Amino acid sequence: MQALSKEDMARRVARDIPDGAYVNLGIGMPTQVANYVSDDRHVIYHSENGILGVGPAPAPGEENPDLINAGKQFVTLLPGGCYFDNADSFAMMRGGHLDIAVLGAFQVSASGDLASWATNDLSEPPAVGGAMDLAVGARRLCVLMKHCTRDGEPKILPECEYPLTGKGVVNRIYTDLAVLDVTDSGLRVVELVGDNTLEQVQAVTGAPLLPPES
Amino acid sequence: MQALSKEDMARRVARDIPDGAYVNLGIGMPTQVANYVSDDRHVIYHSENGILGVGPAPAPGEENPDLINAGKQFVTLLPGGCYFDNADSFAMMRGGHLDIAVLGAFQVSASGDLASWATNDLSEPPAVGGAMDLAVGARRLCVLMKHCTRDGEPKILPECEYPLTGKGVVNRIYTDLAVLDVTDSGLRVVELVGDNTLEQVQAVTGAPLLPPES
Amino acid sequence: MINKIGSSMAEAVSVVKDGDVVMIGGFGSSGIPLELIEALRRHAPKDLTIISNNAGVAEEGIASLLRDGLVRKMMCSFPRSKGSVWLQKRYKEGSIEFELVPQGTLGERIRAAGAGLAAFYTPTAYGTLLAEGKETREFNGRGYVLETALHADVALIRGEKGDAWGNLTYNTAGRNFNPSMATAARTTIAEVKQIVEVGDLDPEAVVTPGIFVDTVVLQEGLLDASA
Amino acid sequence: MINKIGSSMAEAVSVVKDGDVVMIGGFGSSGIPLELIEALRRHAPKDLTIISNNAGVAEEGIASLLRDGLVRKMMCSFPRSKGSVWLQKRYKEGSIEFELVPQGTLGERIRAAGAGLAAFYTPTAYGTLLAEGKETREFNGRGYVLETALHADVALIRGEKGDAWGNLTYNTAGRNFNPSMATAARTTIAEVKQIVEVGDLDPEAVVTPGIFVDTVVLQEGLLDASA
Repeated sequence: MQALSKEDMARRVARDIPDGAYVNLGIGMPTQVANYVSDDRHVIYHSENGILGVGPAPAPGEENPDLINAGKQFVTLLPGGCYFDNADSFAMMRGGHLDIAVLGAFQVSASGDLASWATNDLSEPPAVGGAMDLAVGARRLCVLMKHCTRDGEPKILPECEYPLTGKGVVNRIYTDLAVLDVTDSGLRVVELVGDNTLEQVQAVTGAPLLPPES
Repeated sequence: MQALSKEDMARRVARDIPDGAYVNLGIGMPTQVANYVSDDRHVIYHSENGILGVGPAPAPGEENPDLINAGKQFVTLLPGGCYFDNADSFAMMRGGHLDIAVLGAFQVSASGDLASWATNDLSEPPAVGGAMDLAVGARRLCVLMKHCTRDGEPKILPECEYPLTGKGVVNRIYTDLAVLDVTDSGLRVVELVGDNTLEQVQAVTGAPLLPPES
Repeated sequence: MINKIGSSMAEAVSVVKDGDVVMIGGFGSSGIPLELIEALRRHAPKDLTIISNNAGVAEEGIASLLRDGLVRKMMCSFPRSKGSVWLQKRYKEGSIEFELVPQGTLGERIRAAGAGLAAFYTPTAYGTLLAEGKETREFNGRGYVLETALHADVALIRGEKGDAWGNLTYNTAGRNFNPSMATAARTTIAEVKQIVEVGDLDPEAVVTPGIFVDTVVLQEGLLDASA
Repeated sequence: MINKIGSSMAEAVSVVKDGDVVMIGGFGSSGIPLELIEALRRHAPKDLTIISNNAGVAEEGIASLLRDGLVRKMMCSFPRSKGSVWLQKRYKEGSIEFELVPQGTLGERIRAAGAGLAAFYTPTAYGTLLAEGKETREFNGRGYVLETALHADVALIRGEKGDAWGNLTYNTAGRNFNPSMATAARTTIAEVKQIVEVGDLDPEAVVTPGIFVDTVVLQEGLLDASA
C-alpha cells in the first residue's frame, strides 16, 4: 500500500483550508499544515493562549519570550492580528467562531468520537489542555493522524478504547492512506492515497468504510 | 421634626465614604454624593456603562457624546481611569468588587429588602437597569432616600409592598430624618438628625426601630 | 485578501430578514449604531425581536423602528429615558411583546451565547419578580437564578476605528454592549467612524478581534441625508 | 493617594497562609510571575492548592513549589511539558492531589468566580471521563456539563506595565490566565516589568482595571540573586 509522508499528509490537509478561514492547528503534526497553505489563501491562525493572526517563527535573536503558540514555540504576529486573554480565546473556540480545527488523535470512532488526550496508562498525570474545547467548539473538526499505530493496529475503530476528547465531534479524518468523512451512515471514503484500494484500506481500518460517493 | 435638605443628605453619605473606596452612585440624588466627598479622599467612581475613575462634568463644548455616566450625563475620566465593556463592568458589580453602592429607593424593609425599580402601577413598561446587579453585588449597599413619601407615608416598612430589587441586600439607610443600620435583630438607629427623638422618627417609620448601640 | 469592508449601510443590513432577532449596541446616547438602525428602518423587515439596553428616545434609533411597526418583541433593561415615547405607546396598546431583563443578566446572557455556554446561575434578581417562573438553586447557601444564553441572527454595533479584518476599537464608554453582542450573532455588522489600514491598530488595544465581525461599514451621513 | 505599589516581592507574598488556594498566571513559559513564585517558595507556606494552566518545568516556577513540598493539591489543564519532572514525581508517589480541568473550563470557572456567577453549563468534556460524576443537562438537544466557580485566596499574576492604581497591561500572549485570575482572588498581586505614572496608561488599552489588583510589585531580579 502507498502511504503519504508526514509532509504530504500536512500538504493534503492544507489543500482543503479555504481562503479567509479562521483556523486552529493542534500541537505536533497539525502545526505543520500552515507550512503548506499557499500564500494566496489568507488564512488567520488562532492560538489558544490568546492570539489571532499567528505569523511564522521569528528570526533568531528576535524571539519575544511571551509570544509563543500553544506548542510553546516562538511565533510572530501578522499585521491585523491581536492578543486577548484566556477567557476570550476559549470563548472563540467553544462559541463556534473558528471555521476549522485540525487535531492529532490516538483513535477516532465510526461515529466521530475523538480520543486524543489520554491512553489507558494511568501511571502518568494526564494532560488535556484545550483539546476538549476545540473538539466541541470548532465548526469543522479535522483529524490528522497515521492510519495505524506503530504496531500496525487500527486507530479508526467502531468505538474508541481510550478516554474520549469529545463525542461525535470529528468531521473528517486525514491519514497517510486515505481521507474519510464521518457521515450519518458511517465512515465514507473521500479519497484513497495513490493506487490504494478500498479493500486494502478497509483491512487496516477497525470500522466499516463506505465507498466514495459517485 | 428636623429634616435634612437633599444637599445635606448627600453630604452625610459622603462623610462615610472611606479613602480609596471603589464606589457606584445610583441615578438621581445618590449621584450628588460625589460633590461632597472631600478632595483628600481618593475615591474611584464606577459607572455601570463601563467606566472606572469617573471625573467631573466636562467644560461646556468639551463633551464627548460617548462619554456619559449611567444617568446619561456627560462626564470626564480621571487620570488612572479606564474603560471596559458591559460584561466586565457587571462582573465588577456582581462579583463583589465594588466597596460601596449608594442607591435611591421607593421602599426598604426591616430585613434590608430593597424596592427601587417598580411600583405596582403596570400601565408603564417597567425599567430596572443595573440596580439588581448592584443590589446583590456591592460589598456594602447604602440607600439614600427621603424617610417618607410625598404624602407622608412611611417608606421603611416591615415588608416592601413594591416589587423587590433585591432581598436582604441593604446595609444602611440614610434619610432626611435619621441614619439606620439593617442588623440581624432589626433596624438600629445609628444617628438621629438634629434634635429628633427616636419616638418621633419611629412614628413615621413602618418597622420597629432599635435605639443606638451605646 | 480578507476584506470585510462593506460598501454601504443599506447593503450591510439587507441580510436582516422578517422575524430575525437583532441585537443593537449602545447605552443611553453612547455607542449606538444610529446609521445602521436608520438603514434597517428603511430596509423595513417585519416582526423583529430587538435586544438592546434601551429603547430609543423621541424618534431616534430603536424608537424609529418601534414607531414604524417593525418590532414584534423588545428585550431590554431600561426602556424609558427622558423623551422616550414609542416603547411606552406600543406597550400600552399591547402591540408588542416586552421582556425586561436586568442589565447585567442581559449582558451575561449575550456573552454566554458568544462563548458557547448554554446557561449560568446568577444571584441577580433572586427573590424578585424578574426571577418568577425561572429555575433557582442554592450554592453555598445563597440563591441563584438560572439564565440561558441569548443568541441573535444579526448584531448591529458601533465602533470607533475598524479595519478590513474586522478588528475594532471603541470610543470611551461607547463600548458598553457592542463587544459582547459582536460575539453572539450569526452575522455582526459594525458601523465605524474611521476605517484604518490592516496593521494600524495596536494589537494590544484591539477590543473586538475581527473573528467576531462580518462587515465593517464607514459612517456615510445617512441621518443627515434623511433630515 | 491611592498607592498599590508594594515594597518587595517578599512582603507582597507574605499574605499567603498555610492551606491557601493560590492562582498563578501563565501559559507554558509565557506571562508567568516567576519572581512572585520564587518569593512564595522562600516564604514557604504549607498545604497550598495551586491553580495554574501548567505545573512548571525542570526546577522553575511551580515545579519549585512542588519540589519543596508546599503543594497539597494541584489543578491544571496541562501538567506535562518538555522537561517537567516534579508534578510527575509527586503524582506517582501519591503525595499530592491532582485535578485535571480542560483549559477552557478552567478559565471559565475562574472568570465565573470573578463575575459573581455560581456555575455554568459548558459543552466541553460532555460524554468524557472528565465529566464523570458531574451534573449534566441537555439544552436544545445538546449535552452540557455543570461547572462551578473557582475562587482563590491569592492570585499571583504578571503584567508588563502597572501603575499605583493597580491598572495593568500585558506583553502579547503573556495575558493568558492573568486577567481572569486577577478577578477571582481575595488578594491579587501583580509582578510587573515597569511601573508607570498614574495616567500614563492609555485608558482604552488598560487590560486589567486597578479595581482587581491589590498590590503591584516591580521585578527586582529575585531569580538572578538566587542563581
